[in-house]
Amino acid sequence: MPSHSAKSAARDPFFSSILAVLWILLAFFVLYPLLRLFLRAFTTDSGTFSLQPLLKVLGNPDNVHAFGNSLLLAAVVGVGGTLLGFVYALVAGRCGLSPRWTRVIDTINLLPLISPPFTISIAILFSFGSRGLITYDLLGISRYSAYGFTSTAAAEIITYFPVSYLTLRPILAAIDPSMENAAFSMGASRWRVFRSMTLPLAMPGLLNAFLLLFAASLADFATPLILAGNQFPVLPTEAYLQITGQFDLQGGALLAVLLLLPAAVVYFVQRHWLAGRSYVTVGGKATQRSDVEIVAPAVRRLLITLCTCLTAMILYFYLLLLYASLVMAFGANSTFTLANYHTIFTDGREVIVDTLIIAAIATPLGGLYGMLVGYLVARRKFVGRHVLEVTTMLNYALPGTIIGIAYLLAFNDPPVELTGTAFILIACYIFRYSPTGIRATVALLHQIDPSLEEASESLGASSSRTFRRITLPLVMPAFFTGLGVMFIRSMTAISATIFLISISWNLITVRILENMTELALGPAAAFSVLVVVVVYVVLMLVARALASLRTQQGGRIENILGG
Amino acid sequence: MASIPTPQPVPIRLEGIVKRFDHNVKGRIAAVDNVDISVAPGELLTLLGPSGCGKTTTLRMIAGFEHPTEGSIFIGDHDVTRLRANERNIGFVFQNYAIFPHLSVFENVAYGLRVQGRPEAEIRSAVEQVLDLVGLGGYGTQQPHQLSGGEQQRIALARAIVFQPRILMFDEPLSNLDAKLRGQMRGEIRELQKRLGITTVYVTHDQEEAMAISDRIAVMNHGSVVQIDTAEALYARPCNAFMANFIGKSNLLPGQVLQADARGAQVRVLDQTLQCLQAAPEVRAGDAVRVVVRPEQISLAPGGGPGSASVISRTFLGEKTEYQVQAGTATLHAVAYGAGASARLAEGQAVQVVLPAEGNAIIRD
Amino acid sequence: MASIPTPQPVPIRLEGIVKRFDHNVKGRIAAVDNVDISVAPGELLTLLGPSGCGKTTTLRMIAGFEHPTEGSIFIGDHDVTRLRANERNIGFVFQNYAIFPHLSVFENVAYGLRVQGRPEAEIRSAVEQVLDLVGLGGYGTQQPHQLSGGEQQRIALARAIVFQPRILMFDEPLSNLDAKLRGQMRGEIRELQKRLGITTVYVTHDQEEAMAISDRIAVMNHGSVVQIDTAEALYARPCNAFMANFIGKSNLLPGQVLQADARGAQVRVLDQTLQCLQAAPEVRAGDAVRVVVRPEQISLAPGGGPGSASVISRTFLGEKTEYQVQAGTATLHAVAYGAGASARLAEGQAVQVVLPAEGNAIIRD
Amino acid sequence: AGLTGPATARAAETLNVYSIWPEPYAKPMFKAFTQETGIKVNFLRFSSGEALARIIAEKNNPKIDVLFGGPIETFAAGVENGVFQVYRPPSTKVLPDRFKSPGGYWTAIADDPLVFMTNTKFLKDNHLQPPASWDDLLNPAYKNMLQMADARTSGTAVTRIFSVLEVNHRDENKTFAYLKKLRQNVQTYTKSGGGGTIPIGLGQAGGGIFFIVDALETRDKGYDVTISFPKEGIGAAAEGIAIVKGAKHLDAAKKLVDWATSAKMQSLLAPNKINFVPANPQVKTEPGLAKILSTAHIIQIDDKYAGANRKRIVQKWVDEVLNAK
Ligand SMILES: Nc1ncnc2c1ncn2[C@@H]1O[C@H](COP(=O)(O)OP(=O)(O)OP(=O)(O)O)[C@@H](O)[C@H]1O
Ligand SMILES: Nc1ncnc2c1ncn2[C@@H]1O[C@H](COP(=O)(O)OP(=O)(O)OP(=O)(O)O)[C@@H](O)[C@H]1O
Ligand SMILES: [Mg+2]
Ligand SMILES: [Mg+2]
Repeated sequence: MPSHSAKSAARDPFFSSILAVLWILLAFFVLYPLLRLFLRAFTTDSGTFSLQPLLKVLGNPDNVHAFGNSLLLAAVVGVGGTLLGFVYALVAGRCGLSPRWTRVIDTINLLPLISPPFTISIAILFSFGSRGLITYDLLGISRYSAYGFTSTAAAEIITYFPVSYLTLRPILAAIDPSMENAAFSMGASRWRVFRSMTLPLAMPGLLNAFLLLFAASLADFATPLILAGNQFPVLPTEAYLQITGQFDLQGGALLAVLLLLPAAVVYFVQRHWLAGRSYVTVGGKATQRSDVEIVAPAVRRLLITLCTCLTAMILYFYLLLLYASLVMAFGANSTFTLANYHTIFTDGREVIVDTLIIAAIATPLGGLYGMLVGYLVARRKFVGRHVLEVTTMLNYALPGTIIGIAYLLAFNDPPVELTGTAFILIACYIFRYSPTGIRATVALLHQIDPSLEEASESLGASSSRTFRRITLPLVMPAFFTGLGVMFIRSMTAISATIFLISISWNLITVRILENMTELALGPAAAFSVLVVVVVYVVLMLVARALASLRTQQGGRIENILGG
Repeated sequence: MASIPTPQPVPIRLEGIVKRFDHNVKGRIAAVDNVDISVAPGELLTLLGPSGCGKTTTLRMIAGFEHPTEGSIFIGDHDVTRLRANERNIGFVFQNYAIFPHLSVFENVAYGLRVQGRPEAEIRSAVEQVLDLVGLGGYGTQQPHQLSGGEQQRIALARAIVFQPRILMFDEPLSNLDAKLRGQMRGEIRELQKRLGITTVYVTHDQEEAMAISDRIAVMNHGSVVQIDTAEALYARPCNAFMANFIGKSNLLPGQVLQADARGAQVRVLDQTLQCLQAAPEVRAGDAVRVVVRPEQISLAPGGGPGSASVISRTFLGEKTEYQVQAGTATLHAVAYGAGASARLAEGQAVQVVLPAEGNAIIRD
Repeated sequence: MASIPTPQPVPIRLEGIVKRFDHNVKGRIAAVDNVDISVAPGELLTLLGPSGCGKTTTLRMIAGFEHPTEGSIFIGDHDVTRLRANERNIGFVFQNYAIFPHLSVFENVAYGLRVQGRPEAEIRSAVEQVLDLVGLGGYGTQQPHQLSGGEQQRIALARAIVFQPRILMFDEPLSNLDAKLRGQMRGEIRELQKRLGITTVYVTHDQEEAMAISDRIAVMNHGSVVQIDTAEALYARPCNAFMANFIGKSNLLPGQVLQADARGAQVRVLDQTLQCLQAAPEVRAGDAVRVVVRPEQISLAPGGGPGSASVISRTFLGEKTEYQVQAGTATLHAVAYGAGASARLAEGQAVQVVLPAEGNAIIRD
Repeated sequence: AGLTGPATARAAETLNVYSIWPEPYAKPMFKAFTQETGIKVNFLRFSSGEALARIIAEKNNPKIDVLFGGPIETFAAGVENGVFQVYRPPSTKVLPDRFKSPGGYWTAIADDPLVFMTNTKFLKDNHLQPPASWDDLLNPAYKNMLQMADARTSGTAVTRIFSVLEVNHRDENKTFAYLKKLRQNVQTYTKSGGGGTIPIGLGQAGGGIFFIVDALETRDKGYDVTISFPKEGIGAAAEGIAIVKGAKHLDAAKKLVDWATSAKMQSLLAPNKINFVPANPQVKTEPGLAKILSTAHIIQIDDKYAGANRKRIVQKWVDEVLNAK
């Protein structure tokens, strides 16, 4: 099976035109804004380019401290979130749960991902603070501080682990059982099989999930803003404060640029790790399913218990939210009321519609874009492939605030005046939130034998047809992951959005944030509940539509909402 | 290979094994249907049968990858029906190889030894030895995706035999190798298996391979075992038409029993009287039966005359030449070996057909 | 199958094809090394050779999945070296099947027809027909993971032939099928290929299959083509020792040329004088050569006496019995067919060896 | 909303505004303005930092005409970044100096004193009186139970620090010694001025220092909080308005500034339950608010002094207080 064939770009019109379009888009929506930002960051007051500002920023021990904190937080969140996602993926894919339970877990675990800005953080504050519902009311611990590293890391892990779960589940599902069986038959214990087969074969997924989580945590300013307290400054928050507090755009931009370094290192490490090894487990020969129980009953119980507890906690957070949306004033006046919903459906009607329109446009575009980039990067050989791959990650790895500002700088003036339009929001979403889809696709393609695509080509199918009929269905779970995350982010993004919304285009999340700062917890909670409901309904419908589409062709691949 | 004390050979016994699958059109089908097989300690038993007859499924159940819908499996004295695969200590060569894609060739082969916690030096020498054995010395650091189909198959083979399991299972381990290598490999497998006394179940679709390697052969069809016996017995006394045609080629010539007793029967076939072995249940004078005549037992001599036949087609196959011959209403398959006169008959030529006078099998279905 | 007008058969030509890979230990190896092959329009050419000799790699380059490091490939009059796979119109049966796991059996087979945009009714009937042909009628709605190894291989076969490409490439398409089905399938392939005049390149490791199906056979070894010719010519006049042993078995008996001219040579071997075919370059009287004697050409008769030999081993293989015989210092392989006296020699028995008097090939390497 | 085309290029008589006042405050004001002038106001609400960051980033091609509301801190920073243009509305004449930009860039529309806000139950549980002195907040009973704003992002915090400075007669050593001691009791410094109000309302924190608007809002929501003032005195911050340089609807913008600084708009504050103190001396403070303020000792923070030292003091606070180990 000499399978790693070189495909020449030159003779494939579909491919080369796609590539050209992609580069133009990336140049315009990723490189150009960042260039504008960098120019700003590295220009001195006298208007000349200089590294002086950077050195100044680096010379500040507080910044170095914050940088270290950011790395620590990102590493912990990356590892913790990836592992937690992996545990869930194991429970869903290896513990023989009934499809119904898998679906329940799936559904609840999407919640943190959907969580509109700050919900998890606020819920943690209310639950674990000095008068927290759990720490004080339940456990009687008073004066417990919910601020600091632990709670920040916990909140981020809970918020981001679904990404890891969504990336890893299809990976686990695609591991050929005969690999594990072969190891078993040689007398390996379950633990050993897990260690030497399941885990390494899931490596592309694990590394990609880690990369996603690491970068996400590195760029997250909202959670630390609320939870980190004063002992634990991190770079994105510092950058945010620099810009919105000191109005020092240059300083903020420089801090943000620093964040690219660790993200890049992680990217290259994961690439190096995966290079030269093969993870193909979906070969040209279909394997029979197997009755072997991969997970020992005791471990299975343990895992399920663990997941159930965490799932229960997530559920509790959101019940808290639901409760807050149904009372006059959370914690003060528990009278039941629908007034909050009334408010959002009258005052908020316009933002709901705006948000939905933008999400409806950004989701399919972003999903396809992610899929396509993932495919090109994993399957095609062309000059500048790695540069392209890195470029697609840039907007993701930078704090949203920075991206927002960069877009504002780049697209505020003619000739490319896009500010004030929906277009700028859509573009921002597509190029900022598709890396999940990209990484998931890349990881999954690592497992699929290229001979399947070759077979299609030999049967006369063009590259585009091969892509649509063979590649796409095979990476459908990753596509779903990308699509789902894209939609969820379009519904809930805040950091970049703050700078891109306009009088014509305002979004739900901005309203939620606003409500929070206005101390209007009720409407904020009601909006959040609305977002959650909308996301679920839409994902469910999409999943169902696509599922029925696939059963016509006799597909068998799981989707984002289970079974 | 590794020099641990050879374990005591164990018997395997399948009792009333049934495995059902859902078939989209045919409903619930029995891929394996009420199979009883006993493999003696140290024996090499081959499962032979047409594609889709249930060989792999049977093997997978013995190895513990699949649970039987009904029936029990014993290894030694233990009922292992519900035992997990890694407690059965079985070396398994998968039909799809199941090479670990993320491990180098060396690590693939070393896996079983590492599981057993052998010292590094021993592992190294054992792996190198077995790689030499399968003709892949020096391939240790290659990655699986850099190997040809046959090379992958040999890695799968090496991986299963190197750790000297109590039981070996082979699922078409040589299907992607050329005749020469196949011959050589099956020799090695057989030698190793005999030397270590490892009870072995071997699946192949290749009759010749089955005959060359097996102590006994179980021929399966449609999920059931049709006949179990040594190669010579299966060849000499096929129990029905399927067997007659599946192990070697046969001409099934209709005939009339002239006279019969416990030891044998005389049957009139194509105007010749043949001495035949008695069938079970016994045939009696007057019965209409079919006589199994192997193509290589038919002599063809050029020349016409009364009762002569004519050559319909001729296929040259190197060491032998195959003919189809029209004799009356019957079409006979015959084979001539070497380059003698009977190997140079032309299509359309008239020939004399001589059937073997004795030792023929009768079938009565 | 589908009834579009049969396309004009096209020739294929490989010129100086080289393909190099990185081997972790051996460095940069040439998996295919300077191969020139011409396939005539409508011809079926088989690539035969030991595992790892470069068959698959050659085939993949013709199909366009891999680009040659050096050399050119022509299909018809066109240099397709840089053309993409889907522009070459080649039906390919992969060694690893490459079944689309997400499509049902029916959709797998229908794929090529759908690409061509055939009407639904035509697709349906063509697919059902070809599924019947490969013995899988009624399996249309099954999913690939529900199929046995051989069934999957047959799907791969059906998928490649149903859309009647200009060129067909088979990479060990029958390796997981039993002898009977294999014989039947290769008959079908051959019949179809001839009827439609599709130029075909066929890879197999099975010498018998190669001989039965091919117009010509190209034998490869270590990435190069050793000899290309018809089956009979390869068998009768192997060009070197590798060939003599690869196609069929041979005894390579050392001898001394007594006398030679353009038409032939007389060689003294084992105290017998054999009439041999002249080799290229020609041998002359006094040369030390080796004579190719096929096992089936050796006659063994029980009996001792001067110059007699003795049986070292005996293997019963159904239609034939193989012997190893010690004759002086030489060990001979011989075969006896059927159940005659020469098939019942015992190990240790003394025998008389008779070599064929004429038509023997000489090799001089 | 149309998918493309900047919203600014719409009907003639519209005005685009970033409001730092929350929507419930800003909306009735603009509604009244529209009734009065027929000019439609499109507005987006941002926190002060985000609003100004946007205006700065949009400097070359401004998307809005007026920045409405928000502490004059923000406006001062805007002036430094050159994003506002000079406009002196008619009411400038009647306003005290504190309520107008020296350069004429911004004008105040309201005043907002700081207060101590504590959770009543917390006080009771710990047998405390409502804090009546700055030093009361140093009581170990408050350890880890205070929340107040971060000076890097919040005008509330800056006003607080300058209050302490003024109380200490601008003795920086004494001031920072106090602030450092205070830090021992601070659970977290929040990013927005009102960020601590709900936690205090819920009892997560015991108390903090806030603008009176936020404190009263919390109380009005139903949270049981106590408002008190330090006897030494406490500062106040004005809320401003300014026209963005390059505003596309200059005339309308001027009209809005005129109106916002007039008695007309500011007398709408009380009816709308907005607890700002009107800047325009012609408007009377709402009696309820006036009653609360009657117990307060509001001190003046010298603008010149504050303006000149703000950056340095904030940095010093960050270095010596916030990041103190
Ligand atoms: N990607 C690769 N990298 C390095 N070596 C390779 C690669 N692909 C094939 N080879 C080597 O090239 C040689 C030829 O491989 P190829 O697959 O053509 O063999 P083959 O003749 O088809 O053998 P088989 O009958 O075993 O399938 C093999 O020795 C193989 O190890
Ligand atoms: N998971 C499954 N679901 C439905 N049918 C199955 C499944 N697995 C196997 N089968 C069917 O059971 C039968 C026996 O399969 P098995 O793999 O045991 O055959 P086999 O004898 O190994 O054949 P081959 O020589 O082709 O590999 C086949 O007809 C196959 O289609
Ligand atoms: Mg099988
Ligand atoms: Mg091959």
